[in-house]
Amino acid sequence: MKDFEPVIVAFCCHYCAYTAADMAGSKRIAYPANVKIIRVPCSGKVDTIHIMKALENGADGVYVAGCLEGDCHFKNGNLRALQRVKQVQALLEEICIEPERVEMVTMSAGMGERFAKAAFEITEKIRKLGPNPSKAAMEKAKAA
Amino acid sequence: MQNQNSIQTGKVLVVGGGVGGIRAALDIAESGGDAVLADNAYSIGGLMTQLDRTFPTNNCDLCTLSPHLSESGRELHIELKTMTEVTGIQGAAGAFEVTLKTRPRYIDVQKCTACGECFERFPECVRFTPGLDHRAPTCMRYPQATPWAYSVDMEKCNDPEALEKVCKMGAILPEDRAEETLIEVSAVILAPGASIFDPAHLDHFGKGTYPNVFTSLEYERILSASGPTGGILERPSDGKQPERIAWIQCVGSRGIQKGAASYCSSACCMFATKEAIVTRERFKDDIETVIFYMDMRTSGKDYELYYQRAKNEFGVRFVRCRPHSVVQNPENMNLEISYTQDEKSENITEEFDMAVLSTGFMISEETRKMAEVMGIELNPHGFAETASFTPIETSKPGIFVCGMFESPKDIPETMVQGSAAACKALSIPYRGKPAPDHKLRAPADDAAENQWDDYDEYEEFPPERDVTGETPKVGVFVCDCGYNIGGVINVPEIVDYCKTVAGVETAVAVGHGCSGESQKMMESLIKEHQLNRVVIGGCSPRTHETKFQDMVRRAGLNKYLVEIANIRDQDTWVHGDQPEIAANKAKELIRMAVSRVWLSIPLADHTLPMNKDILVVGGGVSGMTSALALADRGFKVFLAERSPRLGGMAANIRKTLEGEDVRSKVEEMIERTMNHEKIQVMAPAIIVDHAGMPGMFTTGVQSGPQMFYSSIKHGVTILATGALPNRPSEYFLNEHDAVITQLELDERIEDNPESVKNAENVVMIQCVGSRTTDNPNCSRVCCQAAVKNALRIIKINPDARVIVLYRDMRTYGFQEDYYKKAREKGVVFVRYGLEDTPVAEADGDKVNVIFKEPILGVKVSVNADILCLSTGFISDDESTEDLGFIFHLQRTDDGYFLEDHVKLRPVDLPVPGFFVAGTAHAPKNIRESIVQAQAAAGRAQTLLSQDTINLGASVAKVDGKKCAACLICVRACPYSVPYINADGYSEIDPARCHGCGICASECPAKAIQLMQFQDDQILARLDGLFERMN
Amino acid sequence: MKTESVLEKVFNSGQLAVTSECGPPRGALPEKVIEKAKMLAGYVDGINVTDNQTAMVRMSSLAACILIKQIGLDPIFQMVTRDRNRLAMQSDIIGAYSHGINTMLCLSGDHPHFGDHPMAANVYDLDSVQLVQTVRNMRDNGKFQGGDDILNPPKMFIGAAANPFADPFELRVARLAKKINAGVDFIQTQCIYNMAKFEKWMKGVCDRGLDKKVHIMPGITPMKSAGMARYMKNKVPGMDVPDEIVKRMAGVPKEKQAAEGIKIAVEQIQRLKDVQGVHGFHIMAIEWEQKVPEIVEKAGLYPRPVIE
Amino acid sequence: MSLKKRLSSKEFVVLAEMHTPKGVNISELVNNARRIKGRIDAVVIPDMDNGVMRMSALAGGVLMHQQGIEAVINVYCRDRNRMAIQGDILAAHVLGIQNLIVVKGEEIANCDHKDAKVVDDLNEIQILEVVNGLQNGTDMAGFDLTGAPEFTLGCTLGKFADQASLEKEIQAAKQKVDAGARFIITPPIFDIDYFLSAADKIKALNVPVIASVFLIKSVGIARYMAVTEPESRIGEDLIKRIRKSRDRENECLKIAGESMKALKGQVDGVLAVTLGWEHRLPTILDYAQL
Amino acid sequence: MITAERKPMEEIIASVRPYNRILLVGCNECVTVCAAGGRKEVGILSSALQMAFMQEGKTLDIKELTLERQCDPEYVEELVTVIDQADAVLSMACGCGVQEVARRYKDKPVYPALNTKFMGASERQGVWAERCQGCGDCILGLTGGICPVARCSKRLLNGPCGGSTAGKCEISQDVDCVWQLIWDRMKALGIENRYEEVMMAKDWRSSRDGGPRKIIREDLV
Repeated sequence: MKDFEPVIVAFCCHYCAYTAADMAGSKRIAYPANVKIIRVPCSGKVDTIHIMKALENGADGVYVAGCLEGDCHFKNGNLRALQRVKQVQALLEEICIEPERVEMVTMSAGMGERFAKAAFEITEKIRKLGPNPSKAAMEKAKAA
Repeated sequence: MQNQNSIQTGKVLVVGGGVGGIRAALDIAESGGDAVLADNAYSIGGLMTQLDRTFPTNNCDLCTLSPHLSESGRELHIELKTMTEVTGIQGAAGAFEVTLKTRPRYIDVQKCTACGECFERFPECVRFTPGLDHRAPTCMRYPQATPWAYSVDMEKCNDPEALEKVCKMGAILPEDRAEETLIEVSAVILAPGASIFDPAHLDHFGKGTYPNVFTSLEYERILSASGPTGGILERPSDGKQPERIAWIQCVGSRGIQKGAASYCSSACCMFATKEAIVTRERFKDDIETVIFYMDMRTSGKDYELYYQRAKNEFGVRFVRCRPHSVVQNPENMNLEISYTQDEKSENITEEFDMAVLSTGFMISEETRKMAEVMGIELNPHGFAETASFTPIETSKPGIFVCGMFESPKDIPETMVQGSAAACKALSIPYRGKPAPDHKLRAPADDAAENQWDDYDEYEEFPPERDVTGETPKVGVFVCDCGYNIGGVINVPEIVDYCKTVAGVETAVAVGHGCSGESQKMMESLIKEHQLNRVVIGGCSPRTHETKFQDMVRRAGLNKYLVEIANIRDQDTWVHGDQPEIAANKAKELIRMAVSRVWLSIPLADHTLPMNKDILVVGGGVSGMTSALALADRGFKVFLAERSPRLGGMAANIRKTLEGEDVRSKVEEMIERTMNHEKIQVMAPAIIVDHAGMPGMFTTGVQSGPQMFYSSIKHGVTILATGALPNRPSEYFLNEHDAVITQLELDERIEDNPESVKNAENVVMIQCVGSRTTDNPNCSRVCCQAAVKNALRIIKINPDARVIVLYRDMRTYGFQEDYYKKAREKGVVFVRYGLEDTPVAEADGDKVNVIFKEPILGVKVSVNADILCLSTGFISDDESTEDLGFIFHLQRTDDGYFLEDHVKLRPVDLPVPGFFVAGTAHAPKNIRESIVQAQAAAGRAQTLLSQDTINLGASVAKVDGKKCAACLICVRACPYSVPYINADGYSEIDPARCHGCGICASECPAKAIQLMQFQDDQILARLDGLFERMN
Repeated sequence: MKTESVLEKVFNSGQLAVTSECGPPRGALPEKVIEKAKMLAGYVDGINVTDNQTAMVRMSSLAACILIKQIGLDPIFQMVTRDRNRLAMQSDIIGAYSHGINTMLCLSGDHPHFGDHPMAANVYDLDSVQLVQTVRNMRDNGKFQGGDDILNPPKMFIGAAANPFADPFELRVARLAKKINAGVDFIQTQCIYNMAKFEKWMKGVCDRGLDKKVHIMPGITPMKSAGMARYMKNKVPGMDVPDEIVKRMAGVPKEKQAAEGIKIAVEQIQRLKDVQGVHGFHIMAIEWEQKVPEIVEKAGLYPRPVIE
Repeated sequence: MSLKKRLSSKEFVVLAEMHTPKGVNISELVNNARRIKGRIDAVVIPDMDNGVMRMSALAGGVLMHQQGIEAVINVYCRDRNRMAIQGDILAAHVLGIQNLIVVKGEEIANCDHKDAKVVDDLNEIQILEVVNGLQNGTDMAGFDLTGAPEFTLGCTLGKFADQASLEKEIQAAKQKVDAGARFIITPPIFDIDYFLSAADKIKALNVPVIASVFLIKSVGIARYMAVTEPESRIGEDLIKRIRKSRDRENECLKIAGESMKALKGQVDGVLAVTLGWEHRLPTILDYAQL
Repeated sequence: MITAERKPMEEIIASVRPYNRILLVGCNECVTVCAAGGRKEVGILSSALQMAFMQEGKTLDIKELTLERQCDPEYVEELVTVIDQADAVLSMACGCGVQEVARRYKDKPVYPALNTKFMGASERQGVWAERCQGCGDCILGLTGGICPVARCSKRLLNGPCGGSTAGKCEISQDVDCVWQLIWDRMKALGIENRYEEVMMAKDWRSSRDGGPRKIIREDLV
């Protein structure tokens, strides 16, 4: 597992998290390249299916990054996103996949450091968890 | 007549790039005018960018503000001139010739990408203040400076040649020279702001000598995460976190210290309170906070509540006194503050770890010089001279003022004045040389005869090519962005890779994609290869998406057929030390974009025709001011007033504090309003129903003596419904003839001075019915009214004894001068507390007023001929509630309309297309009401300048066939937009959709898609990412 | 006289009646039933035999009643509507009557949720009011619920329960009236601790003249301990135990609490004897049947009248 | 059954007022009328009573007639001389209009054409007499008509604040009845109990009494009327009722409906006056349960 | 509306384990409205199943399809074009839909993915509560429009029982005592005097107890 480099999909809302990611760039704060950002207008736009499909397609981890609580550009989209993340976590548990592979983080537009820190922490966490069991099993099966 | 509507306005020069100037320039630009924004500094932003947080939300509102700032940099109507000052002015309103002098920046702003290379090599001589420079007092959370460019201090540079070579963009210009430009403008707005009082010369406060004494702005920087300590609060003397912090108010204001201004700086009370609250919020009981003050001047909207929260919820201690000195304890470097209080005679000394001086605002020497150049009159304090009914007009026609230069004030008031100044400046017709491109769009009564066609589009776009049915042909253009991208990854290699990605027709490296040449190259490649989809590998879409959208439009493609892969901000900038990883990620990001753009479809921005008529509700001074401002610009205005006559509350006022005759001004205004051909006055009129959206509202009004119903169609609504004079049944008001209100006293002094002349004793009681449980806020105008009437009584009868019983004297700004004058003239001001309120007893035709003399501590009884109660305002609760229901507007707890954003959008209401002015917003005086009314007219014009309303393309669409009418979207939408239509499925009005997509992701039938972010497009990105696995 | 019921006869004689209860064992242990019943012999006018009390499976009420009847005592056959549909209930009633059982109590029964078979289907073909109505119809009209004639209809003296303390309180008198409408002859109430509230209810009952139509027997349950008082107060739905009672129980040493409980019960009976409309007492000494004679004696209700 | 028959057979009459458009777009008028067709006995078309220039009542009445809805049109003195008035009345009959109400027009100072010339050739009584004359086959000048029209003629009762002014208004109304009015329309009624206390005096006129029910649309309107028209007797209770309601609009409709319901059995008919909210008439009628 | 919720994944996984090609069919009526079996839930379940089986090294061939209504034969007929490509059908409809599919495609195993719960109303977003038991003989007119058959834990028609406490049912604080509601409503309507009328024993034949039911509208047949 030494060489395992997780692929992590980050759904970032335009107004806060995506801007924070840009901010990390402006400040040249490095974070793991494992994190692939998909921009959405609001974290509330992230559908349960999007998260599931990301995992099904082979992501080792997925997180939704939205605005700080109470600061959502669209009032409460981030809270809805959180509910959906919880729903996915419960579902993953049912199919024996670690629910920690999915999570919700929040930050404001200026929090480049926080974005980078979250990216680091989540990458590390997923690295420890190892590859997405579905993907790993399939690769093993193919190899065999 | 109608063609005269199209006033030709020239450019407007805005001097000063703080929030006020930016607001003014933006409003001008949004109204279709052109502004030149000149600022002395390297980048715009002014004082506000130095604030960590602002009240009342205690948020850093700069995130909300930042779109404004970058907008002003990008906005085609605004020419930004930094490092520039005004050196001369010729001509008159409508045709000024202004000379501007720009100091050399040594950087070509157009070429500079703020890559930072030069700064890295020559930190001593390169300046950049986007919030990244630890030396700069700029907020960290604000990610962009405008302009987004460096500047160079050439004097500090030893090797200009080497410096020049550092820049791959060739943006460094060692030979840059100061430049003088002559511009022709029709109006000028002065928004130079103010500087902060420097307390260094005040030995008794020790600023500059004691390390632990700060000014309030310095303290703000310390609290800020981007400040000199990185947000760590510690004492410079020993690096310890302070346990006790004191604020000392009125440093440099109210004539307290040597060199201090005599006026009140207006904003410091709230500033200090906010700093104390933020400190308590963050450190809880670890830090004790004490504010030493003379009068707590929290008279703004809901400010009193904030003050109460500071006291009661956050445990900030407020001590009324004048500290006479701050002495440093040499052993522990603590600060001993000594003071005496009214009630107790002994001298008290308290020890603090840190002291913050609430320093006031001053007009700088530079600003005075600028005013001299402009030829405008200044008041004795060096501020621009204005009058109550022309509050932002300087002595020179065509030159307007906003913000601090008019008088000391806080951010919302500055914002209001910025909008008002824009409105006034736009009302000056251009009289200079014919310049057709300076035509301003005006209401089109007769369909405008297409006369603005050439104006609508700055760039002519060719017709869009119809790409439906074509197989997607994707062109990938990869920027190197100088070192930014090209310095990390090998762009040609990336380009070669892109060519191998499925669906890519061609891939090309384009250097700086945002540069003119590259844009042209891409345009021709698109045409040459008949591309129908475009991917740009470059910087963040947040920066240049519009630019690339315009580029594909010029190439004949719909603007939504371009997709940007953020390979700079989110790749090379963060993986600069791992080129290989960065290159891989760049490939992935481009692949994701290609996969996504494959599914892009042409979208049309949603537009609606704009109805340019305006409904103004309320015919007082505010309503008339708004109506006249708009009608003068040629807009049709419906003015609905509830009572049969215009004039509102001001019709009952005789004089302002400054002595201006209110009645004649109001009469003049009524006359003009009634006879204005563009204003239809409806009085009496009552609003009964309302529907529609901004640009096409329909409001039902019943008007005339018969209350006849008619429907008015209008594009925007201005609410100026006013407040009511409060009349609480206290102190025998309405029962005893000797007891009257300030309004009545004002009238009596003017209309029947004899009745006042013989009064020996006049007692005034402040805060009757204000700052109470029932009406918790301050009525703002009573202190000035008391001072005004007291001075007038003394004038009529110099022997009269006038006693004002007050809680805090809130004579903010220049009113302080009158307060001082009243004291000099012998008016007695006696403070009372809530624990010991004055008592009145009827005594024949007089009233005995009994109150406690705080210094002596004894009860005093005065036999008053007149007991005048300062009853102030109370909201017109029933009316605002009624209108709130009809218009779906929010109100504050005390019944005033709630604005969209207390700080940054104080005139806009949360429902788009609605604006508020005057006392319907909060208690204010005539001058402030007029400013806000002008601002409302200005804000309204920003909407009205559009012929159509562009709603963007990112709206939710329902597939009626799939919809199960489950109501989930109806319930989930944060804006209550979806509804189940007559056909039984959900319908989303694109005009009201905000584009968040929450409904789309909640829909259990997957019947809703958010355009631009359709599910398949999002999933396509995943496909692009995982291509190598699947 | 509607029936041969001893209880009815006591009521008719104008004297205060006394009943108590006997929970059948959770197993085939007829001797347990007989043992418990014998403890009460001579002290009560009827012995309630519970029907799967608290939704726990026990020996059937019918069987236990028969056992009691066989030793010459007077059982009150309790029946809940939870477990049987109208066919089963009517057949059991005829069966009971065939064994000389002539007094019954109609209840809806605790929800299975509380018992040992929470997964059981709850039948509730009828509710308690409808059961009262059914039994009355069987007795007075000689008809089954379905309308057919009964050969030798069962002459049952019909009781039902009432809880004066459950919510909504204002409805409680009306609910009693409803049961009276349905044909109930006597009412045994939930354990009474809140005397004032009970009296308020009784006043409502008398104001409407309902005391003339039904015999009301307040339920008396002696507390064994302060713990029991607290439990009853906090855990039992529809129970109203005033704080004073809990305090009083807790105020005496643990070993004396049982005696205090008995004392309270006796005091309560003394107080309620004088309340208009109270025609007797139902003493429910839960798993403490041996104390019933003591309470009856101390309350001055002993000896029981001899009915011809 | 026609309005005339209902009135004569003492059946309860329900009328609704509908204004003609200020302009030529009649779709709203027609649509609103269709919505209540069958639920009311006739539509009352005011002329320019409120002082707002608009399409004439005659045309509005004809439109109603074309929709199969019986119309009552208003006639008054301000804008036309005796020639025009008589001509229009003849036209009305020919075009199928069977009912007229003679009304006093709004003061010209309160009109939207303040500088218009006031005609006032005839007063209310005279108009009633003229109509009677026409019905009898002669015009005002005494010439015989070829064919006489026939109408059910109504008049209005002025606003009254107290018993004294009521007396005065009834005297005035009596003259109108004597001049030929066959039914009378009351001013808007808000305080039904107060109205009923005065109703006997009105009934003494011996013509059917039709009570106006005015739709208050908002707290603002209620407050305005309470302040400016004390004779309307709108009390704080009513204002509070609207204020307290969660759906104020609906509450206003309900109040109007309830008033109509309460008046049934007390008077001979009701007239719903909705001023611009004619599209809400169906809801009001729902609440009125008529 | 009929409400339902997804079965535990374990059960669903076990039911389709023997198959490789699954036709996953949702329904765009009630179960969409109660967010149990519409297109969205179909998508989520499909993804979850896929991942579950991938862990066993197996790729499922899942075809997702959502019918307008799974309880009408005409809509169910739409499956005819794809049914042959599946080894089994996993239905996300209510029990009616599952049976309709089973009836039409006799040789295909059909498995339910949902547990059909009750006929209910949505109390608010995301909360559904039982309102009707379909007893076939509505008594709502007698009980102020609130059903004791569906909403009283003991189905008392002459309630409330003695366990009613502060408006709640004795079985749970989360359950309203329906008789309290009925009583409040009767008072609001001013018909509380009708409470004392004894409601007669119900004729349960019109309910399920009378055997499976059918409605035949002669005029429509």
